[in-house]
Amino acid sequence: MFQVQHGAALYTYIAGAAVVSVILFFALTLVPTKLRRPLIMAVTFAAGLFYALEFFWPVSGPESDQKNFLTAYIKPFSDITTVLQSFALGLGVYSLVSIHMRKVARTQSGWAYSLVLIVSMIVMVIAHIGKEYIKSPWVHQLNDFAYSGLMKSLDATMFSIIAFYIVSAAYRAFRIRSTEATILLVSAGIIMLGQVAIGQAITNAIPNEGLTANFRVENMANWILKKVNSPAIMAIDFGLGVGGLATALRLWLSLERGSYFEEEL
Amino acid sequence: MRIPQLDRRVLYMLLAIVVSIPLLVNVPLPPPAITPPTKSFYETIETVSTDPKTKDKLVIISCNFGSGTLAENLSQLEATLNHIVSKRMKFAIFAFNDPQGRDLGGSTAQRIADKAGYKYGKDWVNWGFRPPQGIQSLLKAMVNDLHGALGTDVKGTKLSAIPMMANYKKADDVGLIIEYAASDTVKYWVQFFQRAGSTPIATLFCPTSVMANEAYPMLETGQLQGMLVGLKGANEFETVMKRPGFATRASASLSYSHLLIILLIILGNVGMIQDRKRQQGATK
Amino acid sequence: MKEETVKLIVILLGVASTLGIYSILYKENKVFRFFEHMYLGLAAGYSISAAWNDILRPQWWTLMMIEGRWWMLFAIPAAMMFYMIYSKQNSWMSRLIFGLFLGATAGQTFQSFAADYFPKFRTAASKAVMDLPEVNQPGAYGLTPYSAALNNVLFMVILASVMTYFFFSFEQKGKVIPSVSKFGRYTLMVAFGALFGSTIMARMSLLIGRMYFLIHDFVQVQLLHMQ
Amino acid sequence: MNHATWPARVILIVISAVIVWTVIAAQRGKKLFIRRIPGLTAIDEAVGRAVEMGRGILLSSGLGGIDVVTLQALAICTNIASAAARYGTKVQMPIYEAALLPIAEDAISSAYNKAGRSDAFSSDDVRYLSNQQFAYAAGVAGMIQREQYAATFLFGTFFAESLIMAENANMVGAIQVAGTPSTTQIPFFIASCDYVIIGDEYYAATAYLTRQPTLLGSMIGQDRVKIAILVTVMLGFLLTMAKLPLVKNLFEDKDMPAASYYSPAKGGK
Repeated sequence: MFQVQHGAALYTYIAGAAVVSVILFFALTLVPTKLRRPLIMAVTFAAGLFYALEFFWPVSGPESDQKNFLTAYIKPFSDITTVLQSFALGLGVYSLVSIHMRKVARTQSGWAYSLVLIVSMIVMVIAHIGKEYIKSPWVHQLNDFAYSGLMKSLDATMFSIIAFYIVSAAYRAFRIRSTEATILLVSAGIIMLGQVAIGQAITNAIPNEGLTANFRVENMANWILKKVNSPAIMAIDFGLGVGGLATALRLWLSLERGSYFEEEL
Repeated sequence: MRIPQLDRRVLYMLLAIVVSIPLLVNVPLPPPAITPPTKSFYETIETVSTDPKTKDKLVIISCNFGSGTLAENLSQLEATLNHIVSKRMKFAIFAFNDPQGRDLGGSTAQRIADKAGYKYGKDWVNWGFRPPQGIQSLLKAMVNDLHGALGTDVKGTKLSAIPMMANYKKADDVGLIIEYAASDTVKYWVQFFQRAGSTPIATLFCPTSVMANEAYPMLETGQLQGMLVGLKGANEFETVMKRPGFATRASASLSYSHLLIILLIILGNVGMIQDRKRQQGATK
Repeated sequence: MKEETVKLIVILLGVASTLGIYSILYKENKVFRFFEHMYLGLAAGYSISAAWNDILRPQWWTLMMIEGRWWMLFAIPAAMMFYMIYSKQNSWMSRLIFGLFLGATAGQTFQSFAADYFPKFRTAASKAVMDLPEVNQPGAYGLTPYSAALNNVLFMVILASVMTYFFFSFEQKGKVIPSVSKFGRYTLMVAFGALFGSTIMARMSLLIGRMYFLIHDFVQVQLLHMQ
Repeated sequence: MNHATWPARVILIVISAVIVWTVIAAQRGKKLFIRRIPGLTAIDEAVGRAVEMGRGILLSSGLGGIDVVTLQALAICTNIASAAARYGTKVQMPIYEAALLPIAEDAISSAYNKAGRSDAFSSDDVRYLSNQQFAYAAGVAGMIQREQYAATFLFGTFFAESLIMAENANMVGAIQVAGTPSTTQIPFFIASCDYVIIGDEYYAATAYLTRQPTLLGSMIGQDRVKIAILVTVMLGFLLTMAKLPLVKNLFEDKDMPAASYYSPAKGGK
């Protein structure tokens, strides 16, 4: 049944699928309230089981390409979920546009900014989708302005603004108030000195060989990053991994009640 | 003297000034310590450019960065390309992550090539940008047929019609890959190209400092032969080469901004201690 | 428009948006608000275009209409279920499709746990005090067998004490456990300080890049015609 | 690891069984203890502050898509929202991933219902902002500056933008609680926020706030697994010393033939 079709047959099949979709969709609305929660739980469990089985089921085949009976479906399934998620973008756009359209329509305070938002959205869509279909140079120039001129530099600027915030955060937070704050400060200070030439210059006189090398600031910084940082981060990671796994289990088996799905259906 | 608590706007202004000055005028800076990845980066280029088996082969300059990480990646590109050119090796610019990489790489290469008397098409070439979606299959195809897989250069000329490309037809004709990247794109070279020919190709990596942490293990497994870590690595390389350039100037910005932060932290603490003493005095 | 003009406009737009965004550093103001809204609009437009150009067109439309996989149409009713949140009676259907995603993400956790953590368990479980391979590894200059062994013991001590700090199921009382977990907390602070310090370099590089754009691309090249 | 090795099968199933077992035991009424976690106690304090000041609360569930981390963030945010709704304080939540919007809206509105304040919920309060990292950050920064929130709660996956959001909230004097499994962002939260939830305190948060048996049971199960991991790793360390790499071999991955990589003759030194 699921065969590739072409030409007129394709359109017939698509129309047929559309009709079936409508019927299925309508049938879903008829599901009685009592069955809704079990249905949701079943779908959740099945989707999880698919991935879990694919991982746990014994595999065969050459070393570089081992698979089991489910492996071939992993890629199509993940492609489909990506497609569905892209469709969901409409929800976001609807939320954004409706809030700002309302502002413009009612000329609430700041409506002009909302208008800017909507106009720039439309311009970007025309330029960025248009450049794929329209050959004429104005679309490409519009794309240059909207994407390379504005979007890219807004991205880069917003990213770089963190440099300013890092200074004010360091200035405010790195105080010798408590033992912990002092440790934080000293450790950050050593790393900072060890990373730049000016800091390294402080200990340049110490020979970089034998025991004395340990007192050079860049070596101290390296030691902290490699030997203190990595086990501490690893220990945090272990806890996070187990926590994530436990949360996943609760969600998969629908053990969790109350956090979301609070309401009766 | 009483040290006041500074307003955040003053901090921001100071930072902007400290970062800008070294970009405008030359500011003295002590030489940085040379780290092992930089050292082996330099040694790899030395080996490849002198070994009779590899010295006439092509160098692929893979520019996978955009304007966002310009300070780090462009300084690495300038520093290393200068070295490649001084060794009279022929190179090809390539990009598959961001079209800006093609332009930034192309214009930098043009400038350096002009200065060194390199001719386009004879000594260097710009392969242009290919979209990231198809990069795996493209690299696989490039292994046996560079001309067929890539098609044309950035100007639309067929690669087979470009004089220098006559000698470079497959992966075995490539002697060195240098990847400049804002993300982990080097893995494509390692997985699909580096070991696909009859002999492995030396691969060097110039990541941003954030990306470097993930790449260290690849140095230990021998997948990478050297690495320049961000701006700092580029500065180290220029120091090894004794040819100060953009990286050295930008590193001055980097160094002095770190110094500024440390000074501010010290001032903040001194001010806090003074305040505390004053308060104690007041309560007595 | 000539290519030169396009280039000039692109740079001018870049300069305007850079300065507009930086203006929030002084305080929130009309110029920032203008660029903020423009940014949100552009980003929304970009997301829509990217969803079509990079996902829906190649992975759905082309497959359905050109390659003839007609059953791809069923993606539409499935996606419609997300939108049922706006229906009073059938909003449960949005939970149904959400359940699919939720199950899928939960099911993948087994694999991601094994892939992420097994190598880490292995690293931790294979720290040696004798017979140290690290001593001969590249980049390990200055490492003596003694210091390497010491470092590996320290690794285990830190790992154990930080993990102890994160045990929740018993009161941390007595002589040993509170001090172990306190040591754990202190090493955490060392680690966080180090993370902070090592990130500054990357962030400053970004700022240097932006400043270079303003100073070089705009002032020096466009205004003063320097090269 | 693309597919489970035999040790992986056994280990993962045992871990899962321990967790599910304690959850079921707790659901059947077994009494369980968890210790005080200071960062989590602060959540109530922050909500209280916002109520006193009469200004709103900002919730962010971070930059994750539909994944475990973000769902946990949503669960924490739901708890905060219901506490806030009880005192009639306004909550706003900018959303990053559009597919999360329905579920977030659903969760927050049920939190309002639970508090008996369904009238106070407006669907504009849970709004989509952007799925572009820095556009989202710019939008949140603008919201914080204009709305002058009394409290902000940042939970979920964060990247570099964490500091933009936290510093702006700090500027307007908001009391801030943040928690994230993105460990690299913790230092920035420590610098700008009043309370930071570190590591797997993040996953403990819902259990701690709601005291639900299921969640408490899960937490105790997690703790047992963590203790077992620590013991195993320690055992491995001791066995390695005795030149018996038994534990180490358990975690070997046969899918990655790491040893077959070749080092070119020169370089790599």
